[in-house]
Amino acid sequence: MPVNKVVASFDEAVSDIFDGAVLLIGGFGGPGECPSYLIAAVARKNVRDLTIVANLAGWGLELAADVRERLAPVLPIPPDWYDQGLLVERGQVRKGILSFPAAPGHYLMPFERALLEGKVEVELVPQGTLAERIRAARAGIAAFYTPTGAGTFVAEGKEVREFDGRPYVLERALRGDFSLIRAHKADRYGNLVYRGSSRTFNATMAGASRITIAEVDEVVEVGELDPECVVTPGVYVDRVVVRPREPRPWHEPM
Amino acid sequence: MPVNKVVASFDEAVSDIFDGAVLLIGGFGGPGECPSYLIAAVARKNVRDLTIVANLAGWGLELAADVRERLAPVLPIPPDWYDQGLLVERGQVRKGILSFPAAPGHYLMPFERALLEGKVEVELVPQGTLAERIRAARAGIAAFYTPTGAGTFVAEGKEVREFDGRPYVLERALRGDFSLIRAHKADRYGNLVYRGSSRTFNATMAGASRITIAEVDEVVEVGELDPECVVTPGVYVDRVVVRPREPRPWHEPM
Amino acid sequence: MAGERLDEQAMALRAVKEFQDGMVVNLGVGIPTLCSLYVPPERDIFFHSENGIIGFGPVVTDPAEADVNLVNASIQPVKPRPGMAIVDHAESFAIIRGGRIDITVLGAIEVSEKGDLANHHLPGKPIGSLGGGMDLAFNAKKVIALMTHTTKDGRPKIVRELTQPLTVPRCVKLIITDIAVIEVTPQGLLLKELVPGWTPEEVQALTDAPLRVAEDLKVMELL
Amino acid sequence: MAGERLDEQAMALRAVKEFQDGMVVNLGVGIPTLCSLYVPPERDIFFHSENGIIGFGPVVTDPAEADVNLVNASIQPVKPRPGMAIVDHAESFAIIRGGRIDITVLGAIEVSEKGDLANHHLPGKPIGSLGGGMDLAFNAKKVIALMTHTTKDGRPKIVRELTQPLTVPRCVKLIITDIAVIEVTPQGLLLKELVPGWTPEEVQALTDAPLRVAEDLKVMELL
Repeated sequence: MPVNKVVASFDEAVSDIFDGAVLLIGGFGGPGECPSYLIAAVARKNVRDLTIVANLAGWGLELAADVRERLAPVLPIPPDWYDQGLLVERGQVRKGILSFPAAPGHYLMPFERALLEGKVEVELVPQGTLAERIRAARAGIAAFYTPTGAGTFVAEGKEVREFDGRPYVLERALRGDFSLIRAHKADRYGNLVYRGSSRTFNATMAGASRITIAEVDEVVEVGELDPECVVTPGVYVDRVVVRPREPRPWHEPM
Repeated sequence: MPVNKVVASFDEAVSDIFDGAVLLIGGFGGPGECPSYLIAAVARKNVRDLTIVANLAGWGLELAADVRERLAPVLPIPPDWYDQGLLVERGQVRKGILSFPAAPGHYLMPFERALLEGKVEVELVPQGTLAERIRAARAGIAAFYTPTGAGTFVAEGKEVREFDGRPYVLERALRGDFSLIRAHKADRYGNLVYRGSSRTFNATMAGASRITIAEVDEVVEVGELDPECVVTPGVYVDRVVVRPREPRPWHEPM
Repeated sequence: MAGERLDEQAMALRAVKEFQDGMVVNLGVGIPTLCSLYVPPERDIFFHSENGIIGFGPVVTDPAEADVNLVNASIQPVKPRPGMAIVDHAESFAIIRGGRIDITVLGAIEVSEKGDLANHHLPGKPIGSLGGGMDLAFNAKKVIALMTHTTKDGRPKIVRELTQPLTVPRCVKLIITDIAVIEVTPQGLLLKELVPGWTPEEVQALTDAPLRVAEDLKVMELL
Repeated sequence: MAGERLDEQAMALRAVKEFQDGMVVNLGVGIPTLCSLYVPPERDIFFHSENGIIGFGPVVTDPAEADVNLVNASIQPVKPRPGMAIVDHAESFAIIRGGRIDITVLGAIEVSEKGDLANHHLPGKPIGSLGGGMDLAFNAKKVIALMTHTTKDGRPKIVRELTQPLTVPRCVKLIITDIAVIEVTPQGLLLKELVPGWTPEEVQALTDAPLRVAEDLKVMELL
């Protein structure tokens, strides 16, 4: 039977995400690389007690509108930008493993508010350590020694060991139940290519969870992607779902 | 001043390789992906006491001729295939850190002969551990825990630790003084693309040494390589040198 | 008198019967690489090789079609296949170590009744070659040993305790030989299939470790 | 009375003077990102951003040229540049951790006389944001702090001991502010350059940590 990882809807794609699941959420922090419709589907499914693993804690709907307006003179932002802040706003998140939980400047992200209210836990991780812990999960490496963080609060409670005279911190692999990622094109085998800076954590998280779900602009025929340029081989991808051509509100089933 | 990593000759490219250097030698074991002319230049330079880090120990000139003849009905092999076995044959190698030191079947590779004669040391490494140790060097990771080898001779003398109930072996990063690699195309910034199965250890070793030298088929103008398809960014590459159009004997200066 | 033994092609054919659509399969050096020849192109079996090719086609048999830059881990030229992807060596073993290989078919020097595998150090050689076999046997979901039932001089290769250097402990789940198919179970070896013309007693006579005979013992089918 | 303070653009211009052809440079959030605007296109300075772009061009100032899929680590659109390469996040930090960043220009909340950096936890925030700054400050060959000399309410940001949460110990090598350039040496802070109109005494008055004055003290040049 031919392999076809393309599923018909976002709601179907996330149908087995459960309360308490660990979600690796791709992207970096901007609208171009965010798996918006997968996040929206998780919001509609209303699963609770999630642990989110991501770079940013997310702007959420309210701040995103603000950011959109502020950035408009520099970077026009699509209306269908729903980031993990939506899940935080809706109270679905219990814990964040994040590199950027605090918004820059005077903004207060939903996660910061939830933190002040004692509603969420946080693990603050240097961005490179976050990426490497996720990559380690994909690569079957249990733990690794990184120089980053030695002698700082990041190393508290962790083993620190010297190699060649330099201290290194032992960091554990960070495996998810589900990776929600955004890519540009896919084929039915799940091979993926990205666009520009949207590769970022999306490609890193592909294959780092039990199930990887990719939100893509387009599905192409098998053979159309140049094997030399495939960034994520299909072996890492379990489901593919195509974004709508026109922006859709987050709360509409799709 | 514009950056130009292209050097004029193979002899110039390897001019600072010194006695006792650790060389990461790219390729897997076949002729398509072997940095033949860099190896030939190291042979001509006649540096000694080298440690070679590679998948195979290398066929050398004599066996390569034999392999070429035997494989001709299946895989036509170019005449200018000079692998690390050449360095072993010439007595330039003191130690091998290898995944495949023993030839399959009845063949005896030069390294095996040298081993029997007590002229070389060997460290036998599982291929995945070898690749990961090299990648760790590139990535600034001092050491990592891999499941491969626990409970076998590979784990002897190494720390074994359980994570989530499974034993893992602590393996150290493997950094070279020089990485000698083969690629298809380069630009003067050192960005590289490969062809098919020639990517293998070549891309893994790029950036894992103090100096990385790439032997390429062709140098193209900056901007010709698609940024989405660059496999090795130039930041990992120090020197680029172009292969001759027609096969040349290994011993001729070039 | 016992039946004929399977040739290498037939052994590969039998191994191919284990492959299901969607599986990621790694083929070891030697007989296992032949398997790629017996998977019809319409089947979505994804062959992975250590040097970083995922989803390649069959081994090339016509040298005019051979590409020195598209070879498998046995350095045999293979055909490209639509949907193929290429990664570097570290990523190739991230795939292996990360548990993404559904089946690896490995050659073996010996297999013990506990599933211990010896496949890296040939007798008489000054040293062995691990290659990717150790990573594969430690991390693949299912390890199949595909090998002749006995050595060239007739000694059993399926043994109570390994006499050859251990490569990976307790990893082999299924042994496919030129005379039988044997499952490695917690209760020991279970004889599942016989090549036509062979009896359980004849297979046991060529096997050092004791065999239990499966209740549903079958005659091996290749297609 | 002291001279004028540099504006953000001028501070960025001064930082750019540290860049040499062939260098790989990472620009932190805030004022540092402006640096990309002041490097002439013919200069081969390779800007690296945490999200995996190497060798990109200047920040886009015309929204019509903005591509939502080509942004720097401050999520500002940037221009492509010939010879650019794209990698994923893990590889982007392999580049950082592997010691390939020649210079990182980071914003700072405080810097101590030993080069300790505080830049992740803004006062009044329930938690900080590390971003890529910690990896950069631990692993780049040279860390430049680019910041206003004092806080908005006039308190010194260059201090004997940090009063704000430590991000990375002993990492800053050069401090460029809106009134001076100061080198962090094993013997303490060394005042190297003054913005026109400022005296060493005036700069010291706005600096908590003691400054030695370089023998070759210069007036800052921006071009």
